Order: sequence, then C-alpha cells, then structure tokens
Amino acid sequence: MLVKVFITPKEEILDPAGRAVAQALRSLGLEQVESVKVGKYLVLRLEVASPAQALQAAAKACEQLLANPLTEDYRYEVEPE
Amino acid sequence: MLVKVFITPKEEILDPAGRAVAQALRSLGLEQVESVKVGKYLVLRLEVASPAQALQAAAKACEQLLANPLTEDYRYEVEPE
Amino acid sequence: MRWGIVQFPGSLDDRDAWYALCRVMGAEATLLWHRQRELGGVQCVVLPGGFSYGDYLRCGAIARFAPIMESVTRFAAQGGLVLGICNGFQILCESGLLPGALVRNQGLSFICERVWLRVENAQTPFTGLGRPGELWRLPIKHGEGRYVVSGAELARLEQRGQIVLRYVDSAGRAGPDANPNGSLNSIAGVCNERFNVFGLMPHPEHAVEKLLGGEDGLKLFRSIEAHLA
Amino acid sequence: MTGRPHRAQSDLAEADLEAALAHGLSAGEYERIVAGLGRRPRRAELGVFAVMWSEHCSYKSSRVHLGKLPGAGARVINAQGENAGAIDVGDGWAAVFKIESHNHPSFVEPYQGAATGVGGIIRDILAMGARPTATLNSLKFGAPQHPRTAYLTRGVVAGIGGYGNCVGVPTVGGETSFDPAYDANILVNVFCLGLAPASRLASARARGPGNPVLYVGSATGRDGIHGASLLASAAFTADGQDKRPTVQVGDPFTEKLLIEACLEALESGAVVAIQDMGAAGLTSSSAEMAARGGLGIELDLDRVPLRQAGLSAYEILLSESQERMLLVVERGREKEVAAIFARWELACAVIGRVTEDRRWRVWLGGAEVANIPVELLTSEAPRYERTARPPLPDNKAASAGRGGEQGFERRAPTSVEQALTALVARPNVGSKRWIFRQYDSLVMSNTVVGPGSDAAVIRLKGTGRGLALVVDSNSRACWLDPYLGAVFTVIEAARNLACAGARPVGLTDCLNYGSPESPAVMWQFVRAVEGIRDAALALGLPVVSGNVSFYNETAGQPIPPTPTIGAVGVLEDVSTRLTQVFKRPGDLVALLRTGRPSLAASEYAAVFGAVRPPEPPRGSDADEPRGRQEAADTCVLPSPVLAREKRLLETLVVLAERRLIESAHDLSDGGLAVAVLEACLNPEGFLGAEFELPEAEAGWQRELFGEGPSTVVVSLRPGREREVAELAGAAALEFRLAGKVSEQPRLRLAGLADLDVDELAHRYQQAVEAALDGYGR
Ligand SMILES: Nc1ncnc2c1ncn2[C@@H]1O[C@H](COP(=O)(O)OP(=O)(O)O)[C@@H](O)[C@H]1O
Ligand SMILES: [Mg+2]
Repeated sequence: MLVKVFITPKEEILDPAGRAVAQALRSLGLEQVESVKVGKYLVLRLEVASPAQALQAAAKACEQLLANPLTEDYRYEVEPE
Repeated sequence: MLVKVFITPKEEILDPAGRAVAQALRSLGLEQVESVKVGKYLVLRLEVASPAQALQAAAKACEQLLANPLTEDYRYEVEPE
Repeated sequence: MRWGIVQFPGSLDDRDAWYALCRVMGAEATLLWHRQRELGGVQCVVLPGGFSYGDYLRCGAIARFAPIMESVTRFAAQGGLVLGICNGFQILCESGLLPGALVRNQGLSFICERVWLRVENAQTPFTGLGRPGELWRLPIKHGEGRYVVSGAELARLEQRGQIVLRYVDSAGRAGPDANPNGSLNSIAGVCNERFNVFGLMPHPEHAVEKLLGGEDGLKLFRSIEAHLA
Repeated sequence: MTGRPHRAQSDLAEADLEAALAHGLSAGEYERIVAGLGRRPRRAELGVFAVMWSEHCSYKSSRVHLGKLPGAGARVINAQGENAGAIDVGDGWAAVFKIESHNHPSFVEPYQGAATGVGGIIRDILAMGARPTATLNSLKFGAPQHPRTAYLTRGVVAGIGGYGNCVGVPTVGGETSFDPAYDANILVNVFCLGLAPASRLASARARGPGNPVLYVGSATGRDGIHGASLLASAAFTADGQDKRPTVQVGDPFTEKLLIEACLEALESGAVVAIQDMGAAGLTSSSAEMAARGGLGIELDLDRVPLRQAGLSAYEILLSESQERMLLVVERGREKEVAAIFARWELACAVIGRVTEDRRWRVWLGGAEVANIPVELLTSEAPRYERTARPPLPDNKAASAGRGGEQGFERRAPTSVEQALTALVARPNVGSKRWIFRQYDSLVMSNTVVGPGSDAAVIRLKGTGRGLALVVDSNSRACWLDPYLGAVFTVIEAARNLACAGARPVGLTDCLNYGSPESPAVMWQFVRAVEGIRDAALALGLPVVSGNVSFYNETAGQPIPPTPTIGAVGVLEDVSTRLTQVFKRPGDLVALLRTGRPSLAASEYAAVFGAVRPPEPPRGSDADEPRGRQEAADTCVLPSPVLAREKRLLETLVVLAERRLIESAHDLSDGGLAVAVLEACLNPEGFLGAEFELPEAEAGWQRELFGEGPSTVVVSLRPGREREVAELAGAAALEFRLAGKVSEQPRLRLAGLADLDVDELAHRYQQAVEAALDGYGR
C-alpha cells in the first residue's frame, strides 16, 4: 500500500524558498506566477493488509515525525499499489 | 488556478533522506514501513484564464526550473481554486 | 561538576565541545552515546552541533527519538541543566523541551561567520557571569537557524525574559541588517520557562581560545559552572 | 551460495571487438585483452577492462611523464605504491594530502558532482588511515554572463557546502575564478588533508592469503555506472549537456559514520589493508589492493550489499555508488571488525578473500564471471607515449578558449581610480566571501586562519605546531607558456604558505587538460610536468600525490592548461602565523621583491586588453593587431629565478618566526593596488594606507597592476625596518619601504590617487554576487 504525504509550510510562516522560486519562474517569463509554496512530498510504501491500517500508520507517522505542527500543515492519502 | 507539482527522486538514484525517514519510522514502531521516498511538493498559484494555460505554464516551470531531469521525476496537476 | 555530551550519529561538534570543556577549561566531560539510557550522573547535558541522522527530514526531527532523549527529557523535568547548541537547539525544539522551531535561513544558504550577540537576560544559569546588554562574539554556522514561534508565545517569551541572546551589530543594535538568518525578533538563544533548558544557534564551543579567534564562549560555560558550584 | 545462475547470463556472454569499441576501448587494446586472457573476454570482464584501462583509472597517457615529478624528500613517508604520500610534520604526526578533480560530473550535475567530489577525496585520505582534517577547493567557471555560469557556480558551491558541512570536515580555503575559457568545461578540484600518527598510517596493500575481504558502507546501486571513470575519459560533444549518465548522489551522513567506523577499525589493529571504492568502485579497489600486495583476490558478488535486487555482475563491478570502502582483515577477526561497523549502523559483509594465485576472480550466482590476471588490469594496462608537439603560432588550437571577454572595458583606463574601481568589482579579484561563507570552516576546532587570507592555517592539537594549506592555479600564465605557467603556479602556492609564516614542505597537483590525443594539448601537459618538476626541485619540495584530468574539452575546444597545485607548510609555532591584513595604524608598509612585476597574464591585461599574443588575423598578415611594446609587456612571462624565490620563502618564514613583521600578502590578481587594498580590509575595522610607487617612472600600469613573481606587501612596527632590511639584504632580495598604514580608511597613492577604502571595499565584497546576479539557470 502506498501512502502519499503532502507537507506545506504554514500560511503565517514566511516561505523564502517559495518566494525565490516564484521570482525565478517570473524571470523565466512565467509572469502568471502569483505565488509559490515549497513543501515536501513523501511516498511511504507500507506492508499492510488494508487501507484502514495504512491510514492509521500514516496518521501516526505524520503526527510523530513527518511534519512539525508549529510550522507545517500536512495531509495524506492512501493508494493501493 | 493552482498547479500542484510532485517531485520525487528517480528510482535508481540514492535517496538518503528516504532511507533515514524509513529507518526512523521503523524505530518508532511502524515496522510496516518498507521504504520511503522524500521528494518535493510545490503549489503554484497562477493568474491564468484556463486550465490549458495552467498546464502549459506548469510544463515549462517543471522542465526549466523545478525538477532536475537527471535525478528527479515529476508530475503535476491543475486544480481550479 | 561533570558535563555530558550526547553523541548522535551525525553529531559533528561533539568533539569540539569536549575539547573546549576538557582541554581548554580543564573540566570533566563524558561523551554519552545516543543509544544509552543512562546519563551517568552528569550535572549538565550538552546536545552538540552537527547533522544528526543527516538532518534529512527536518533538523533535529529524528534525533529526538534517540533512546537517550528519554533520559534527557526526564533530567530536564527534574530541573537538570540542558544546553543545546545549533543542532542541539533544533533537537530541543523538536522534542518540545523548548518552544518554537528553527527553519531555513531567510537567505536560503548556509552561513558560517562570527556574529555579535547581546545578552538579554543575565540571570539565567547560562549567562550568570554576563552583564545585561553585554556583547558576545560567537560564530554561527547553520542553514536552518531562523527561529519562529507563534505570536502569542513570542509575547510570553519576551515578557518572561526567556529570550536570552539576540543578534545585534557591533554597536549592540538589533535590526534586519544584524539578523543573519531572519529569526523572529532577532532571537539567537531561548530558555524554557524554568530556565534550566537553553538552546542557541551560535557556537560557544568554537569561541574558547584567542588563537582561534575569541573566547567569549567561555563566559557561557563558566556561567554554568558557577551556577552549579 | 545461492544458486541464481540466470543472473550472470549477460555477464558471461562473449564480448567481441564491436562491444569493446562501444566501451571506448581501441582495437589494439581489445587484442591485448584477448592475448592477455588467452581467450575472448566475457561481457562483465570487458566492462572491467573498459574502466580499468580508461584514461581516468590507468593514467595511460600521463604515466610515462608523471615519473619525472620528484617524490622523495627528507620528510616524506612512504610515497610509493600507496594512495598518497605522507609528510612528517613533526612531533610524530604525518600529514596525508591529495587533490582530485570532479570536473565532468560537476558540469553535468553541479550540486551532486561537487558534493561527491568532496566525498571522494575524503575517502582517499581516510584510506591512508588518516583522519580527514581540512579541505580546500579550486573552482574554475565560465564567464559570469554565460547563461550557465550562475547556475553552475551556485550548484557547485552549494554541493561543496552541502557535503562538507554535513560530513564534519572544515572547508578552510580555496580559489575561484571566472573565465570564458571554461564556459563549456568547468573545473572542480578538491584538496583534502588528513592527519595520523606517523607510525600508524594504513596500507592499501593486500597481505596474507586467506585473509577475508570486507565490504563496508553504503549498499551498491545502479548509480554511476560509467560514471566518473568513463565520463572523465572522453570529451564532451557539442550536445554534451544531453549526455545523461546516471548521476551519483552523495550521502555525507553515511560518510561521517564511515570515517568514524574506519578509524575505529584501524585502531583495533585487525585491518591489514584498506582502500576506498572510488572510480570503478569495487573493481579497481580490489584489483589494486591485490596488485600492490603481489597477490590475488576472490570476490563473491552474491554477498555484496545491494540497494536493489537483481543487479548483474557487470553493474555491481562498475557501480560507483558512494561511501563504500574495502578492507582486508586479519583472518579470525572479522567479527570484531563487523561489530564496530554495526555500532555505527553501517553495512559490513565478508565478500571474498585474498589468494596467492595473482588472479582477480569474481563469482555471481555460482558462476565465475571474471578470471583475470591482476597485473593485466593494473600494471600491465596500456600506457602511451603520446605525440607532443607545440602548436604553431597561428594554430587556433593554441589560442582556443581564449576568446575575448565581453561586457568589460577594453580601452586602457586613464587613471588609477578608473582601473582600480573596475578591477575590484571583477569576480576574479573581488572577495570570495559569498562562496566561503557557505562553508563550515570551523568544525574540528583547528582553524587558526580560515578562508580570506593568502593561506589557511590549522593548528595541530597538542603540539603547538600549525599547518598552512593552499591551492593555486594560474591558467592565464599557463596558456601563455605552459612551462613557465606551471613554474609560476608552484612558486605562488609556496609563496602563499610563506606569507602565512609557514615553511613549505610538500606539494600535490591536479593536472587539468584537454584531450591527450591532441599533440598540442599533450605538449602543454608535458611542459607543465616539467615546470612543476623544476620548480619543485628548486624549492626542495616533494610532490607526494596528484591527479590527472584529461578530456576537458567540448566540441574540440580544450580548456587552457590548468595545473592546480596544493601545497602544505609547517609552522613550528603556530602563534607566529601571519595574515594578509594590516594590524594597526602607524605600521610601516614595505615591499619584498624578487623582481619587477609584469602585466603578462595579469587580470589588468584581461580586462583592459592585450592578453593575447599578436595573432595574425585570418587571411591577412598585413596589420598587427597591437603595438609591439604592449605585446612584449603583456604577453611574455618573465622568467623567475628559482633560487631567489626560494630565498624569499625562507626570508618570510624567518621574519614571521622572529615576529618582525605584522602581516604579509603577496601580489596576485590585480597586482599591488589590489594587494594593498586587501591588506586594508581588516575585519575588525578597515584601515588605510599611504604609499609610493617603487618605480613610478616605469608607468603605473605595470607597477600598480602587474602581477607575478614575486612581490610581497609586508607591514611592520616602526623601528623594525633595519632588521628586516638586513635579513632581506642577506638574502639578496629587494626591500623597499613604501609607506605606512593609516587610521583613516583611504588609499593614498603618491600623486596618483586618493580613494575611499569603504567604497572600494563595497565593490570588492559584492563582486561575486553582483556578477552572478541576474543570470538565471
Ligand atoms: N572556493 C573557495 N572555497 C573556499 N575559500 C575560497 C574559495 N575561493 C576563494 N576562497 C578564499 O578567498 C580568498 C581569496 O581567494 P583568491 O582571490 O582566489 O586567492 P588568491 O588570489 O590569494 O590566490 C582566499 O583566502 C581563499 O581561501
Ligand atoms: Mg595570495
């Protein structure tokens, strides 16, 4: 089972990487770029029997390790392989 | 329009971050974790009229700046706000 | 007194801290392996700089789960002194022993240079030998040292004097030009509410000898010794 | 042994000439393989020959010349046959140092290319049993305005920092320059120095038939197959950027663990031999260990830790996965060693054993996939005495890569102010702080003088001693004259050490050139080796290690000859070290010289024209492009008198040891004017200087902006000038009081200029960032 985790910097935290990417894209001619957020994307391959078990593991992984609740938001989704 | 970009290290390329995270999750008691890949997740907000335009901009952004074709795979999707 | 310096896989400045304490100051210090659960009766635990576990996910995020951190947490709860330097500071924030978090430098790149710091609170166990407003010159070397914390928490920290060190210029003024990493309120070092846990991004262990560029770091270590004496 | 014979099938297929050619081997080389084996090679064997006989691994075009370099010396410990030589630096300590190129990988993928370059040289030093203690790097990029330069520069610098900072070895210095000649071939040379007790250096010589061979470190993956070794053994084509070899990704965290674990294993006394898996990975490390010991080796690839299942023998043998080492361990002590690696959470596996039969034999899935005489892979690899021929004066190949720089003032400046203002803003001249600020230069608590002075100085804990380290190159001089340019480079490196107060004790070199198959390039190479030899002999310096990087060319356009020299010096008492900045107002400023500076190959000439020898324009030999006088001034390198250079070094060291001078800074890019400005930039507060030109009548251009050999700007307390002058006189050096240090930060040049140091400093400090700004990826 695959779990995909999406982590983004919280709205109120300055995201200089996002700003730098937005700037770089604009200077490449993509003036349509209003803003960019740079986050993390993790793909976990789990040896579990059911999507429910995968969800449970994902919740634990995110809460305890993958995201810092002070600075990051996250969401995840389960996908059978 | 929002473009979400998912970037992952190529299959054959070493992913030390993924390895470290997998190991850490296992030692947290999540023995079900087989492997982890750590990639990037970008959210681009674009000022465009149509999904087609967004797709075009996303393609250019990924090719020219966001992903490193030598080491990374990417995919993106467009989502109206 | 006895110092304990924790060694995580990827700790780098552990030997530097040991050298500063033992060889330069003549103190007694032992290295504590991350897998052990005993602190061996030390009076102050140092979490050193480096890249624990490669810092691949988020600085300090994985190290906080090392077996020894349970003991460190207990030790801190009992009032023991804990000093986190650079990566050690990040680990303390990640484990909740200190408020806030350390994120990527505003300028996005790693910075290694000597900076000026102003002692904001000279009544902590870590700064007792300093004067309020005194300037210390210490090196920083980090890529993720921008201190962030929620607005409400920040106000409390300021009010209770938990902001112990601030980045300033050579004249002692804080401001954007003297803030190397974009930290909120130019914060360089923070204490917990009980003032027994202290984390700072600058490296006192790299400022203990004139030959290597300065000795202001000794003031911090000596303050701890004096406090425990 | 697990029986999976099907896995080895492709490895066992017989390889014909066509396959050999596709692997970059020549028809003659293929015949040699067949003759040596007495049969046709199997496919896995062919791959092994291709990497072992590649230019990168076999040094086939350079080996016959490298023997000319002097390797011996009173302080040298065992330079022969091991990975690198070592120098006795006193009090029982040995310094091991080496410099290596990672040019091609860095051009393909700057971050990982540079990062793995750092990782690779660190393991080289570790393989000597020394703790890696400092690195430096020499970087050559294209013109700042070239569309890829900013991207490559940012990537390389971030890669060096990303790896070096995380592995815990300080980056204490380096050099960086920008020149359009490197637009399509950047250079990334990394130097590393390690320290070990002299009695405990490790060996890479396999011993004791029956002893087990241990694989330690990261698991093997498909990365880097045909990576460093083959990539670095062929030129880029015009569409070189589309060449997509598998990129190697570095893991500095694992390398840090590997350093600690290997040092601990060596300490245990159970390790007989150790070798890093660099280019050609498992293949070259095992074959070379066996060859050094005059023995054979057997490997069972089924036991190699793999990152993904199903790799063929060909892939396992050729993989250039990073952070791996190979150990020969005393029989019966494998468990003890394995426990050390387990403690550091690293893979460790017995994968073979040392044999007596002098053969390199490899199994996979029960099938023997390779059986080759060890010597055939190593000492009997081809070596070529390639044709070396100086280019004709109008030969385009000779001036290749020296196109004019755009965007700069080509007309001669009319005032000192104009010239200096333009020069300090050049990224070649300006401060490299933007670069070295991204490197941890402090970890390990040894850095006495970090980046930003002529040479870095580290202390040797527990001894009172210090070591000075530097890397230098001078491609402009080498392009004008490959021999003299190499001599210049060696002199400059040694002089930089002496400016730090250190006595030079040894050299290492990294020779970066175009294709050795071009007679003109080969001639440049041979002349450089001779230049290094002559300078090293004259200065009494052994060359303890080195590296050759050929095929630095794209679409037939070679880089200018670029020998990079790494040099190490010893300070008996590290507290006598000097830095380049003035220390206090009122101090006297003086010049110590071996000769007159010259504008030849100078930065001034590069900016304001006339670097090129007068080359007749195509189709017409009528008009000379430039006046004869100017040509002589700027295109002919002065010949240094090596004995005098040696006396300058000795004098500087004595001046430092007797604490007679406060600072020393040699002339380099930008000449005297820039050197004095740099000396004013004391980080504790800028100072100023007023001084007179030594020989103003000869023209300020040359006096103020001329470079090479050799002038050193020194400062001294008033009252010490007699003693200093006497020492200089005794060494037959020119000593000249030129002015004094002032409190006010102004640069006052008798009658010629009165400039604000703060303003110049601002331009100087922004130079690199400003040059790279505005040019995207
Ligand atoms: N790539 C680099 N890495 C670390 N330090 C560097 C680098 N490039 C330059 N430096 C430092 O900047 C200073 C000046 O460099 P440079 O002008 O190239 O040297 P020089 O002209 O004295 O040979 C030196 O102290 C050097 O150590
Ligand atoms: Mg110099």
